[in-house]
Amino acid sequence: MVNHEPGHDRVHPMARQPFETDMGDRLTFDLSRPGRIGCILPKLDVPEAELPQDLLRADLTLPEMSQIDVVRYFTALSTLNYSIDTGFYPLGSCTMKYNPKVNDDIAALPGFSRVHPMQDDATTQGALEVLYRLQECLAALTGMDAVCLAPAAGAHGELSGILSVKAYLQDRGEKRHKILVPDSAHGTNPATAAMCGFSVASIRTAPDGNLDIDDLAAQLDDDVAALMITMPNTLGLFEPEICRVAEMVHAAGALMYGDGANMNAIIGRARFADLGFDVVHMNLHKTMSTPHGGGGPGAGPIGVRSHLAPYLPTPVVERDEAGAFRLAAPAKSIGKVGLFHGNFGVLVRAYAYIRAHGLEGLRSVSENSVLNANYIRERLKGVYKLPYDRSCLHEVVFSGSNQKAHGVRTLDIAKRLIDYGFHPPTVYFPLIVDEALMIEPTESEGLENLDAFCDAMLAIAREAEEDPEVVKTAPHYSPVRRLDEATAARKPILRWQPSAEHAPHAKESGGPSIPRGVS
Amino acid sequence: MVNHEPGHDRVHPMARQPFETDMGDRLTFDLSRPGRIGCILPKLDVPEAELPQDLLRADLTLPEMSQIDVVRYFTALSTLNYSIDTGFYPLGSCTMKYNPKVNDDIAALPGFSRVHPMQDDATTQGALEVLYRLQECLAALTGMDAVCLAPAAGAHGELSGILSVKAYLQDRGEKRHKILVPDSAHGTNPATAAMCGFSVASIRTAPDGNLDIDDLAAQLDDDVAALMITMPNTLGLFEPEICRVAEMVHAAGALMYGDGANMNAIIGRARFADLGFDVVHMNLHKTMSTPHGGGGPGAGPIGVRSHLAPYLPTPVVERDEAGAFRLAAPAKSIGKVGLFHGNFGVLVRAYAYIRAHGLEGLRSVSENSVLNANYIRERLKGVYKLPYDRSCLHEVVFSGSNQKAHGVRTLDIAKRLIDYGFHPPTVYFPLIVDEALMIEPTESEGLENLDAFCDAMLAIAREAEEDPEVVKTAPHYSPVRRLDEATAARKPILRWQPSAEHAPHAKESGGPSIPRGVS
Amino acid sequence: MSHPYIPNTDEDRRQILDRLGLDSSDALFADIPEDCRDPRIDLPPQLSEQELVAELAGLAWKNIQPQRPLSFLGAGAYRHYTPSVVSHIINRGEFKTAYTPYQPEISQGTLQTAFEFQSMICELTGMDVANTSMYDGASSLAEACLMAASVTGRRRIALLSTAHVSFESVIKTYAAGKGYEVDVLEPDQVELGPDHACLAIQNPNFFGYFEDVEALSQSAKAAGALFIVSADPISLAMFRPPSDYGADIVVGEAQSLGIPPSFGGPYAGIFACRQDLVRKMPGRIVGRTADVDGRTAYVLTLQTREQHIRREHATSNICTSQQLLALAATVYMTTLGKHGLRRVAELCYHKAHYAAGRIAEIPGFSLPISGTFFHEFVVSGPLPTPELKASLLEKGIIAGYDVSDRFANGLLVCVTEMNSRAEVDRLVESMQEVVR
Amino acid sequence: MSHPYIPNTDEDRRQILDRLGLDSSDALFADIPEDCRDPRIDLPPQLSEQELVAELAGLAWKNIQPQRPLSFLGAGAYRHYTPSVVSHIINRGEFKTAYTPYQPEISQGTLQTAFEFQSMICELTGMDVANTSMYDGASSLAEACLMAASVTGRRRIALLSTAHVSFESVIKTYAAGKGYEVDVLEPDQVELGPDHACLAIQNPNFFGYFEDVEALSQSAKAAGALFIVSADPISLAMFRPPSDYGADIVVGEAQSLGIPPSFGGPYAGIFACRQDLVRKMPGRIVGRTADVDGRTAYVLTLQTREQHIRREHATSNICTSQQLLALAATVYMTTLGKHGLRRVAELCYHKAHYAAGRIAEIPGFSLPISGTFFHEFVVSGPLPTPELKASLLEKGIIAGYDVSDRFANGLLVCVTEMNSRAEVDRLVESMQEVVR
Ligand SMILES: Cc1ncc(COP(=O)(O)O)c(C=O)c1O
Ligand SMILES: Cc1ncc(COP(=O)(O)O)c(C=O)c1O
Repeated sequence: MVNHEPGHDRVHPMARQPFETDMGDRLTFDLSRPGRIGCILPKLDVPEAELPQDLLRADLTLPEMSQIDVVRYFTALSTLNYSIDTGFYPLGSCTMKYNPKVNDDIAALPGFSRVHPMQDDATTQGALEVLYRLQECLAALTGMDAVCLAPAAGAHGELSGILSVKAYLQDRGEKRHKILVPDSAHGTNPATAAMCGFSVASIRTAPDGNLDIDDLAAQLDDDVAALMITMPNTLGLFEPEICRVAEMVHAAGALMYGDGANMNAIIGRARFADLGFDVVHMNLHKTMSTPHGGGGPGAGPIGVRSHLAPYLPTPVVERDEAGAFRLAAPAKSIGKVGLFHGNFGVLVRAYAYIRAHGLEGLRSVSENSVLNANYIRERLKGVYKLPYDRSCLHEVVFSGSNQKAHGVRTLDIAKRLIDYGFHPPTVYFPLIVDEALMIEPTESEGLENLDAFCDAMLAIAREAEEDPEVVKTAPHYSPVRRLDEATAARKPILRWQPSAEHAPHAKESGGPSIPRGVS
Repeated sequence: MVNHEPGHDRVHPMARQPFETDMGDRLTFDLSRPGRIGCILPKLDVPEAELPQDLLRADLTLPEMSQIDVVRYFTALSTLNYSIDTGFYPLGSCTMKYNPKVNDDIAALPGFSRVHPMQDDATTQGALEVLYRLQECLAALTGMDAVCLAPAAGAHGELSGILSVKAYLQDRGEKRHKILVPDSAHGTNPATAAMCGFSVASIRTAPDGNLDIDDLAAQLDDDVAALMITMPNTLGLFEPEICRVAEMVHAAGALMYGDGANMNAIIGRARFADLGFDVVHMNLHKTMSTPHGGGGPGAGPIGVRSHLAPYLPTPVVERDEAGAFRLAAPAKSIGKVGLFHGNFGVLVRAYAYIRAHGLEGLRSVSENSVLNANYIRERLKGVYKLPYDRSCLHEVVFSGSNQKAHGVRTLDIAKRLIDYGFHPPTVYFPLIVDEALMIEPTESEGLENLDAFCDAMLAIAREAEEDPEVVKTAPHYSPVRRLDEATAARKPILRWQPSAEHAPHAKESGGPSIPRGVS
Repeated sequence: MSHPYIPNTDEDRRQILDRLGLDSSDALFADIPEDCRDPRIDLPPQLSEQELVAELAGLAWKNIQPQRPLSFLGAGAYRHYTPSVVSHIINRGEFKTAYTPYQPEISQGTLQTAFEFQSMICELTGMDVANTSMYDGASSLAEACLMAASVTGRRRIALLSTAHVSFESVIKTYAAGKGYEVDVLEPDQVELGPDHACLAIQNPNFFGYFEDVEALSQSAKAAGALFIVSADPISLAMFRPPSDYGADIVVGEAQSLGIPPSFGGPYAGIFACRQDLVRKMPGRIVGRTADVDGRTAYVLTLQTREQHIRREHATSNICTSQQLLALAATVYMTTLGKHGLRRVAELCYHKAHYAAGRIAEIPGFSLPISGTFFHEFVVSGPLPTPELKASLLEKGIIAGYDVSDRFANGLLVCVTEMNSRAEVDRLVESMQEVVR
Repeated sequence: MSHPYIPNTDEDRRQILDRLGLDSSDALFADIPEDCRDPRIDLPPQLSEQELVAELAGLAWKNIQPQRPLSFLGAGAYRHYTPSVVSHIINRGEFKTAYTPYQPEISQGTLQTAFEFQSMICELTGMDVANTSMYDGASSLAEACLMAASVTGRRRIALLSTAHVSFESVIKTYAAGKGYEVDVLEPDQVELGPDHACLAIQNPNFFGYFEDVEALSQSAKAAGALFIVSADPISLAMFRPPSDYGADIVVGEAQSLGIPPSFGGPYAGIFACRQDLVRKMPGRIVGRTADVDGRTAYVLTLQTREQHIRREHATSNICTSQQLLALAATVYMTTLGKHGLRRVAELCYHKAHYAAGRIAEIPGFSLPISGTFFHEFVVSGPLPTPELKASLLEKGIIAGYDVSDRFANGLLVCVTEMNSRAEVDRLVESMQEVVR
């Protein structure tokens, strides 16, 4: 194994010796010893009822472990994760900002965590008030007339929003089958459109990173239901012609759908409604700092202008004249999108986050996230190719094409960053940028961290020229090294099995150039 | 740097690359940037009062950090610690058993954690009831007539107990100036005796590990106030003649002081009062599993027979006829030993621990802790010298003298265990064992962990013969390696300083053979 | 002073601006049309951390939490005891503040625990494969129906009327996209046609009772439709897994596996199916492989189903799901283990039957459904349900869920291991008092 | 089933016994005299985790917590807002479940944070060196007095009468061991003799007021006695450090640095002194050094003062202290930082003065002490203090600590940043109502 030392004293804090225990080889099922248990259960204090023998299952294979072993197993696994709490995580499009601890405490208050979703409204006024206030805050921040908090993530918000658009158009007797999506869009946008029964047409991005307005004009016909557009876009750029675009779209009888996942860039500075959007979804797990949890939970509320308000998913929270709050179904609601009322525990945190800032604080969020991204842009440009050479908003997208000339791919650069103690940026997305490196520092990092990151990026660029092997075989100091992803997909092993044959030992490093980091 | 791979696939989970960031070199003060802060404070909502300019301080040097940096700094430091949650911690005399998480939750209940110690008893009945019930449980487990929970740790219990003895004897007009302490005793025993104004005389341990009764008889005169004896003793052995010893001591007009720090061995199986003790202290952070916290908090309650009850420290908890609980001062109390009523948060956990077991569960604690220690004894004896070759109770003491023949000291063996992923046992204690290795597995470890530990110990013994250098230069895979302890003591740097000169880089490995692990 | 969540100081900002050659950050926002820039926005004022906690704790206090008063409310979210270790583990920053494990080298914590989750769900459901989680049990079921349509190429979805009240609505919402029809069938009137993609049932059903699964499975198979079962995971510790009776897809709500009610979320959707359907599955899947040094390691796999690669051709648009809750469920299942999980199920079973028996003895009360039930059951009383519920609430009891739309004066009562016998007895006595 | 905290199964135990050549574990306990072995012990029955939480939560509910009702109680334990990060950090198992860092290679987390604590305490107190913690502020003061005796070779301890009510008792308890005399002096009648080892004071004192420290320090120096100051660390963020006025040893209670009241503990004692006294200091001290590779590292040092090495010649018998609480205080000080800590002090100062001013305006109330105060102050009212307190408690207010033994109808009232103006106003109005 190659064991080069980065020319820099930062090494990944999780660096391990190469020959340590194969942690992945021992699952709870393997650690299990018959007769152990991790928690004392109460004794039965009522008479036994007769058991329906024919309905009972014969056996159940689950691990048997003592409490100390449960704690040790999961504690040890946790340390194999890179996380915001352990380092800089500039994963583009994901807004990996600091997750305030106090918000976790608040969500865990028994008065919130123990409230049952099926209780009568009269007994849940506090929880409903939180939701109501959050609706109001999000309406204020987007300029929208109505907000629904039910969607559980960004893509769920997209689904809710596009279905609302569909229902609205259907109600007006319109038959429109197409949704326009810029080629820079996040994968969930076209996927959502398709899931809602629309065909998807792609709009080109112009050489300056803006929407190609001619292409848009050409494709805007009366079969178009909506334009789905991300503001600022996934290149970190704000469409300067957005108002004109909205006019064109509206003139064509279509609606403007805003993907607000990147709202961190403009929070407190521009509102989707003012820009001409009819509907927008937000990613509260991004902009509002709720913990990402290794892939959720999130929350993807949508805000709409008044014409779409009757179609919002059920429930929304209303306040009656007496000041009481209640869950309500909008008049022509598309229906429920989930079992209950959304990811309440996430929504509480988002509300707390907003309150910890106030408007000035939120404007400082967007200011600093944008300053930080531009600082990185300035420090790395030249060495890394900047496909759109203008100032950006919250994130900056580079291309690794300079480095590719030395046989070093963007994936290699990403992996090498791990050795330097950083989480890699999002790579190979947006798709329109060759060898894309999408860097979003967020406002949570101070200048000295940006510098350390830029130093590492520049060091890697030097390595790519002088010692490309060390980059191409990175990471060297991570808990595991490159994986055989090809075999994983070709001969999938998707669950523990009593006689689990281990996957064949990889000999080549894996990893195709698929988008990584755009959840 | 030597970089030998242990002949075994377990390596310390905290193993690090040799050249990573020098974490110790950057303290909060160094990370500080003027103008940062980690928490938003409330605004002043009352008129400003006049400030007494002459009393104000000019400046204060404290770090200025953002919240994310606080979280990252301390999170990163935490991972440099070995802990029960991360592995087997067979530190003799310290009873490093599993610390149940639920007990932390219970102690943090606002109904406990927010109660103020100066509230009137009528408003703290729940807290007082917990203390009262714990007193009762500890009285039942020790057979003592009265218990005081005020002492904050074992040594504090010793102080309280010996001062009670002193007051009792003084009250009876006795002038006794000496306390007898076996040569195997923990350092706090003689230190306590001295602190209470007694001279200390040492009693020899016989070759079989028991008290040398002849030596005791010879020294037992009418100047002796008490015999302080640990049950089972620090060799993990139970004094079979304890009842005779107690008779002799009492016949001489002296009292029997029991150090109950090792109570895990006999809990539910023998009571100090029955064995002839007049006073005993317990270490609840050991026997009752309260978290050790890197060196406290602990709790060191004392139990006494009725003749000593009036002398107990203030307060104890009493119950009146109406069933109400109150803090009270025993009639002839030695006084308070601390600011308030003891380490309440620790005491609550101890009570919860007792309730999670019941008597049968506690007997299973002692049974399994003793079985585990004997299993280790059996597997290692022969290879490691067993100075007292008889079955032990909760811990087993070996001597590293076989290995010393190869130039490998007990300290080296301890350090090498780190490479194998284990916390070292207590070493160089008890003092009467040459090159002592004091191993206390506790009942919290399952058989497979004992085996892994024994395998490592045996592998190290082989290494000591075949490749002593690798042992003598261990650890190789820890966050830092051997320290220059000599310079640390000779030229102490005890605080951060703006222009902190770093300690000279060590060239020799440090570490004298002082007792390690007997807190 | 900087904001505690925003490290840059004025000096840091000045240095950045200097490097950018700017006087102020305003220039960076110049692309925002001027008349849209910096609008007036009314937000409530900033709070200090101390005030924030006080404010939110005040709102929390306004809720009646079902700890005290006693609660017998289930209806899709269940009160089970969560061992303390669960929250201690999921609160570790390394788990909580990581994101989707796209870089497996530094995400083995998330990946390996997700693989554990998949494995445990496969064991519980008896299915071959499971994904790492969906949003919740209802959207999971809806996605299963869409998947069935995609697998079969059919456009009708059949759902039993005895399923959870939300299921019909959510399935209809999801089905509206592609314009699928949704038929809601009574259990004893199931007739499927050649255009039915699936038959979806909940077992035990919304009312706690077991369906005649063999017959239903039969009907689905006969029509060439997929048989989709939504099952509560705690019930599966005790009762036959859906694989036993021919399920093609099994979904469910993981909330009962140690996740607090939390006013409805975050929970986690369970999704498992037959091996041969795996490439049609929505959501993330973790597979086992090895690294270049031969170390066992886990990785997101079969990603060519997913939106970030397949875009409009993806099996679903789902991206962020509910990973942390899947972890909570995994720790829960590990802590209780094989015996503990069954024990919990048995406690629920016996206690619910005890409660049902006692309530049925109260004059005026009866059990309108006969058969075996789990977690909950329906009682019909002599009073309109809202009245009964209100009277019991006055006595400090949340008595259950109103199902009088389906059963005369019907109340759905749930009993778990959290309800002691004394609590059940208090419910019974209170019911007696109310109707006396 | 094994107990969850005891992994060995019956099979494990059988294997162990086999290896030991035993039939049962009884033989291992044979050294216990037979008539003392396995006595009858009455303990309450075992509880499941769920029942345990319910039982203890029930007891917790029996306490009146000073959140609501409002509290103005201080008297040695102070209600300050603890930033959430503090508990998140100290609850990490790696900190919480480690022990004394005797093996520095795998204890740098504890050691480095302890070094931070020492450094911050030195900054706050102005002293040269500090240890890693004592049991609490009172025992810390008592140990300081014993140390003074040891340093000076003298056997009399002088303490001001205005110190905390517990201090006198704890010092006397500790002094009894060696038979030292303790003189309790009024602040204006301090006369020390040649056998006085020290003069110990609290500043601000128990009543919240600042002593005439210059004069007191002078008296101590003149007599050749050490000057020992017990100081609240929050007050030190705003007011002159004791080093400024000649303290030789500074002690204090770290509780106000983010540690919850918790019915009196666990807290942590602060202990700091002059460089030249360091080898007489009790407790653990961490020093900075390097490892064999030259990496900066921390280690327990100057251990030749301690019991595990020096046994009866140790400077104290202290061993386990309060490390985790010292860590809590360290995280607290880091989070608030230089400006935050001062801000907290200022908020307390202004709010207490506002409260004092408002109360003094109520007819019948007055402030019996004049001078500058911090955290708390004494009011004298028109009613016996117990009566006043009881009436206010009925109105949901814990009004303070009864000091009527020192001041006629005296009540010690504490106001911190936790008390909003509205709370203070409510106290004032309630007092008005009570005496009306
Ligand atoms: C621009 C954009 N849109 C949509 C999404 C989808 O959000 P989610 O993952 O919460 O479903 C994301 C995030 O992954 C995104 O970055
Ligand atoms: C036998 C024995 N006695 C006394 C003590 C002192 O206890 P503590 O450290 O709690 O003061 C200890 C622990 O360190 C011990 O092992």
